[in-house]
Amino acid sequence: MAAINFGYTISKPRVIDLDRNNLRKSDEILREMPELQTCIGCGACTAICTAGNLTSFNFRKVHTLVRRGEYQGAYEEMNKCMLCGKCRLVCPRGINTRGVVMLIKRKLGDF
Amino acid sequence: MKKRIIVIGGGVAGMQTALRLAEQGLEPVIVEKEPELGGKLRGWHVLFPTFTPAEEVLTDLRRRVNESGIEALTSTEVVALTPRSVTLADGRVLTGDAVVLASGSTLFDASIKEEYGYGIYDNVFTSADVERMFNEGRVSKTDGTAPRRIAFLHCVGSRDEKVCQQHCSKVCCVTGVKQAIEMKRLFPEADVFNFYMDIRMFGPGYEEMYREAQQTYNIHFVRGRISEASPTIDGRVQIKAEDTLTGRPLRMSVDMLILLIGMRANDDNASLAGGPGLERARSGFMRPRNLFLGNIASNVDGIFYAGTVTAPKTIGESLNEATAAADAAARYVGA
Amino acid sequence: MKRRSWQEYQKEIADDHYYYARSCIRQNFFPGSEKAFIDILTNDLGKDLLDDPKHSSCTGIGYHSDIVPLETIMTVVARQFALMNEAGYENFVTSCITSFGIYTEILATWQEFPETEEKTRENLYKATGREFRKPANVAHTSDVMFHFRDEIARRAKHRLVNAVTGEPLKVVEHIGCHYAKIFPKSGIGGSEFPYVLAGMIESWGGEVVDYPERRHCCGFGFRNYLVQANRGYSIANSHKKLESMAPYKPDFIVANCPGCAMFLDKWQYAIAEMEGTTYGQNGHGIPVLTYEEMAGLVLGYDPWALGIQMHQVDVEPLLDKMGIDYDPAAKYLGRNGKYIGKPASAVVNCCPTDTIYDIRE
Amino acid sequence: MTFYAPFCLPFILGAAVMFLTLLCKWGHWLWELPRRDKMRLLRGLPTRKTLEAVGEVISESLLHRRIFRVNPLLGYMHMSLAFGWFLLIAVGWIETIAYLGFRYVPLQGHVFFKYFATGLEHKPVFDFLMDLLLLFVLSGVALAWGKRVWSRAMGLKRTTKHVLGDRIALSALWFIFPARLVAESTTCAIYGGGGFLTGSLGGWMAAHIGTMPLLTLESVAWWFYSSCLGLFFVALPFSRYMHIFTEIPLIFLRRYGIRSSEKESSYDHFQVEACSRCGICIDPCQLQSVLGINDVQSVYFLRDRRYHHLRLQVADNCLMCGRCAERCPVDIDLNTLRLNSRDTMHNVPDERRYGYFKGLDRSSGEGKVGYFAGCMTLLTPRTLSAMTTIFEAAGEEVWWADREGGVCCGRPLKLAGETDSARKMMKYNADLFRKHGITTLVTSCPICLKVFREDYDLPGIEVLHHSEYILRLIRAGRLTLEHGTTRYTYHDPCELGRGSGIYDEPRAVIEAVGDLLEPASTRENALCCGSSVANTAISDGQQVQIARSVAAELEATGADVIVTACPLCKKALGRGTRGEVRDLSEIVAASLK
Repeated sequence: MAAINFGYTISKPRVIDLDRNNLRKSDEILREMPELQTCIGCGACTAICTAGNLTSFNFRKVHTLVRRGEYQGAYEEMNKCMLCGKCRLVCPRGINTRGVVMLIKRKLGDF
Repeated sequence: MKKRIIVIGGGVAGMQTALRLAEQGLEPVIVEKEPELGGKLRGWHVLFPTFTPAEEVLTDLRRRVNESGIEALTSTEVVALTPRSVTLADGRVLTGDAVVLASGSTLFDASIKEEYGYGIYDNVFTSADVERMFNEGRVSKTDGTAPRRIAFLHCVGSRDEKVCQQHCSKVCCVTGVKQAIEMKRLFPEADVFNFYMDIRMFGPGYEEMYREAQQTYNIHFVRGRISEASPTIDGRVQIKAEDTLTGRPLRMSVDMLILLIGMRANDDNASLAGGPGLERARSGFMRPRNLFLGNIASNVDGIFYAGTVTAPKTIGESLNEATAAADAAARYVGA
Repeated sequence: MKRRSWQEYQKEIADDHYYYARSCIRQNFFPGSEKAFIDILTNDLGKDLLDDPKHSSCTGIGYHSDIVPLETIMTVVARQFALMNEAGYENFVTSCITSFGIYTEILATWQEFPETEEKTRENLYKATGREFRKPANVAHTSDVMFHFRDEIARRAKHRLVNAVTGEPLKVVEHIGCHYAKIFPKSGIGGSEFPYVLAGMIESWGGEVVDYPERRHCCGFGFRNYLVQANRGYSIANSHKKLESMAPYKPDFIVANCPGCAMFLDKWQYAIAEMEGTTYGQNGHGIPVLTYEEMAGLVLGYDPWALGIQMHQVDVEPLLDKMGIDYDPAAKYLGRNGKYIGKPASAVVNCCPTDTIYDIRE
Repeated sequence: MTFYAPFCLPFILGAAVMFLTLLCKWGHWLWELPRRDKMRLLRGLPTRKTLEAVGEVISESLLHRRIFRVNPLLGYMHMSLAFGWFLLIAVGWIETIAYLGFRYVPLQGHVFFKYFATGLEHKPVFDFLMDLLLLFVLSGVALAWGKRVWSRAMGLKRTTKHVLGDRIALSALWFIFPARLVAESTTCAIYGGGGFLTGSLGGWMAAHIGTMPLLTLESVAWWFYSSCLGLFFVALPFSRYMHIFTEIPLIFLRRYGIRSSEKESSYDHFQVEACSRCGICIDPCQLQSVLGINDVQSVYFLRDRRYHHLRLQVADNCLMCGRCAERCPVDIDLNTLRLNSRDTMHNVPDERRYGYFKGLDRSSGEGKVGYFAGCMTLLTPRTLSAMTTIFEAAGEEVWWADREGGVCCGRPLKLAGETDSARKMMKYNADLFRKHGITTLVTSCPICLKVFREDYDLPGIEVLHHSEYILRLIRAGRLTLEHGTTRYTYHDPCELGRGSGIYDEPRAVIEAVGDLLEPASTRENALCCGSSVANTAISDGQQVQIARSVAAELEATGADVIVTACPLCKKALGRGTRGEVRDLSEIVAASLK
């Protein structure tokens, strides 16, 4: 059946639907890096981030979305990171942020 | 003969403990390392949430201590203690029947967080500096002019693994809101921003004051931790944070950056604890015997705690604890 | 708790003598529905109702699309009231949810800001020479139908049950946003637990489906639909509702708002054509009725006379379930017996149009 | 005279398997070498390098000179086994010739000569010599047994945990020489002869054991000896003992200038299989000594890589501080091997990546001297302001590459294995440097320094660490400093010291402003601060633990101030001590007259 083009498409819902999202990868990531759960979302990592100041890359947002099972585009976003490690130096919760970047890329690389 | 109880520390907790002990007919002696009584409160301007002058509380406590004829050894440092004695830095040993440890806590040294530029750039201050400036009546930028934009940063030296301070210092949130209001009262034209991770308004009237700060004083609250500060060409301070609620990096230049410094455990807690075998929490503060039914008692009989020696506390809480600690000590010596 | 909380929101509904304000768009979308309302009220229930040809659009769509200014719409509304006064009525019933919202909002505005009412009186007088009194009672026509639900149930020829199994039909009810979301007190059951349609369904033997997105908007939203670039958002709302209700396998949807009945129906077609997804039990669409059509079927009206062939999704499976007789050959014959045209075959339709009698052949 | 007996079979088979496997492996590896490396090999053959390689083979593969430097007893143990065995073979060969003249003798004839030579007239010199050598080797075996029990005596706190294959080969090796002693002694007991060892033991046996049991024992002993040899030879190419033979071609190839790079190559096999798993790399590893992590050290990394079960957790968990490479007796390029393993595991080339670099230039100022603070330095503003002061004092016009935050130098990404993407950063920065026409590039970050020097193509631009630059300014008289009384201690950053060989300049600068106290581990042996960007596996808490241990050693010098020359080290040490930690530039700026 050829789909009809009405000149618009059904907007994708913005909702994070935890009933539908597959959290398997997210669980795997948290199992390997449990400290990621201690993030309090202060945003210091994102503020210091060079890539974040040059692009729309937002480390806090991307890893939070990944934890919620929203994997779409996370790999590409994480690829903006230069792994310089400033974020790790400012994280008040002592999260191994560089490790998080590599872990997420590794887990979501096949997406 | 009167039972003698040694109170280590002459801040609000120490003074209140001594007063309560004297009331009960015991003989307290205060040992204070500073040249005068008063502790941290001496540098403070007004107290949240009522804006009561700190001087008012301090003067009253000092007057009553004087009138009660309580013995106070100032400029005297304690190096060791047992339930029945304390050893002073000069080698003297004071003996008594019980000890109340009210030695308080230490303010976090903001220069350790180098990225905030305290001690490097002009116009970066700590909350303690601001209180002092208010007391001296000279609140201004370093060059003496009035600030037009002020930023407060919460949680400096609190909740920060990077400086090995995991605990929440509890009072800085409300201090930040209070100082923001004071600033706004003094400089109505100035824009005041508070950068926070969480705002913890736990006490009576605090949440109301927070609301007032937003509603009446138009103080801006940005949810994000400042990650670095750098000087601008005109001597201001540029700060960077993420506005986490919009998910975008934020930068701004301010005339004054005020760091709300937390409380940390005294360095000498470790050595004081060593002798009698007092337990300490991971944060370095003393650990009370029991957080519910014995929060002013230590794990050693005859040694009691009052005030911030066990954890960050407000002035009101310290005063209450002091009364409770004095009563417990009095019961212990059989008064 | 939920079953009873609607009772906190009750409103007064007049028992007789209604001044009837039609909807602009319903007469195009479901031309039989308003006729059915008048017939049911006057013929079946023996009530007095004036269908006044002089009244105009309330201009609500223009108002919500930022085209008609507030002062203008207030004057238009005042004129409707003046017409009602002139006709000797004081109970205003309106067929459209948006109109209902407009009347409620403007009456409330006049209440809060009397100077606006004064200004409106002045404007109306200047423009038309008319004066007006506010109605004693404003209700939506679904309120009136709700009011008489038990009486209708007593006269029912069919009930909302599966004629074969005797099981109650599962009905999704959808309330227009402007019915009670603006002023919860103006709707039966308020905005959270609206009961106006649910009451009818329960009285007539059906079972209300309480699904997670029950309160969500159908997506019409005026500017969201009227501007083509925004239609993706409009359809996404219906999509969300349909996704949410589908697991309950509803037998049909009933709505009390012109836009909702329209969009829950037509968007099923668009979704099926775009994505191939259908939500009905038979692999086609879920039939959508207006509450007048539902009442008409219950009272034994001829389905084609009610105009239910005008819906996008075929209603025949529902008619079969309820055990209602109908003449398939007469589906596309108008009231005058002339062929009215038919839609092209689509996935949501269960009855391929090719099998239906075509007068041209 | 026939040189065959049934018991020789295990030995013959074992030796055949071993030599065939060795030939296959080496042939394959050499064949797979990149063309460039093959050319290096061919060009190097007829040069002095070959002779130097022979010398190194003797001093390292036989004498184990480098292990002697670690611990003399350990060195003796390795030397007695390697050199002793070599001499046994060599002297044994001469012995055969002495007895039989120059004639063909099969391999087993040499090895089991004592067994076959019973009918010949004895030459006591050789009997004595061979027994002496056997004793030499046996002393090594005894030490090896002792090392299992008491490793500290040999300067090793921990020894390698071996895999099953290694254990089999090791057991076989341990029994080879005692078995040889018993076999030769029994033959001596029956036929007479033998030196002070085999002859004496044989005499004792002849006196105490009857002829029949002796004959049986002789057969059993030679069988056992031959089986031990055969088993060892079969296991050798597949166990750690592969190093015995692999180190030799490695030494030659290395002398010809062949190196491992950020991409895996066939040459890596020579390095990987040249590891003897001696375990010397375990003790210097701070992950082991401070954190008790004991499965990631170079010995285990090379083992896992060799047997193709290298896990990310092992490859990634390394500070790449280079302390182990500094001590490796085989001089394996451990950091580069780890790096190219990471490359294999993490590198995903992506052309579109970092498209946002295009047209980016956030630099400011103008001058022939460029200053690249480095990402981390932006978090140590004291260093920045000190550098500003120093530049001003020296009257230097400076182009600031990244004061507003720039593109990372690329080394952290490279160390994480994403080498292709790191190249994009390197190219961006190199272009930026060239565009602004600088002739000197100063950086405060040793991480940047190393990558600038090793991976950037910067013709006409001299790259300096700020310690070198400051020292130059001082020597040129452009900075006048006041010598104070403060006592400093200096922490060598890994990338600056072991990484770039800069040890003296920072020390000279410190001595220009105060007194320098050296910590216990210093220069090549300096500890790592623990926050290395090369490690993405350890947690924050573990980083602090390491920092505390390092800071404790620095504090133990009694210095007033800890000085370092790396922003990351400074941050890390600051967490480990309550004392003062300063960057080199800060103390210089504070001492300006």
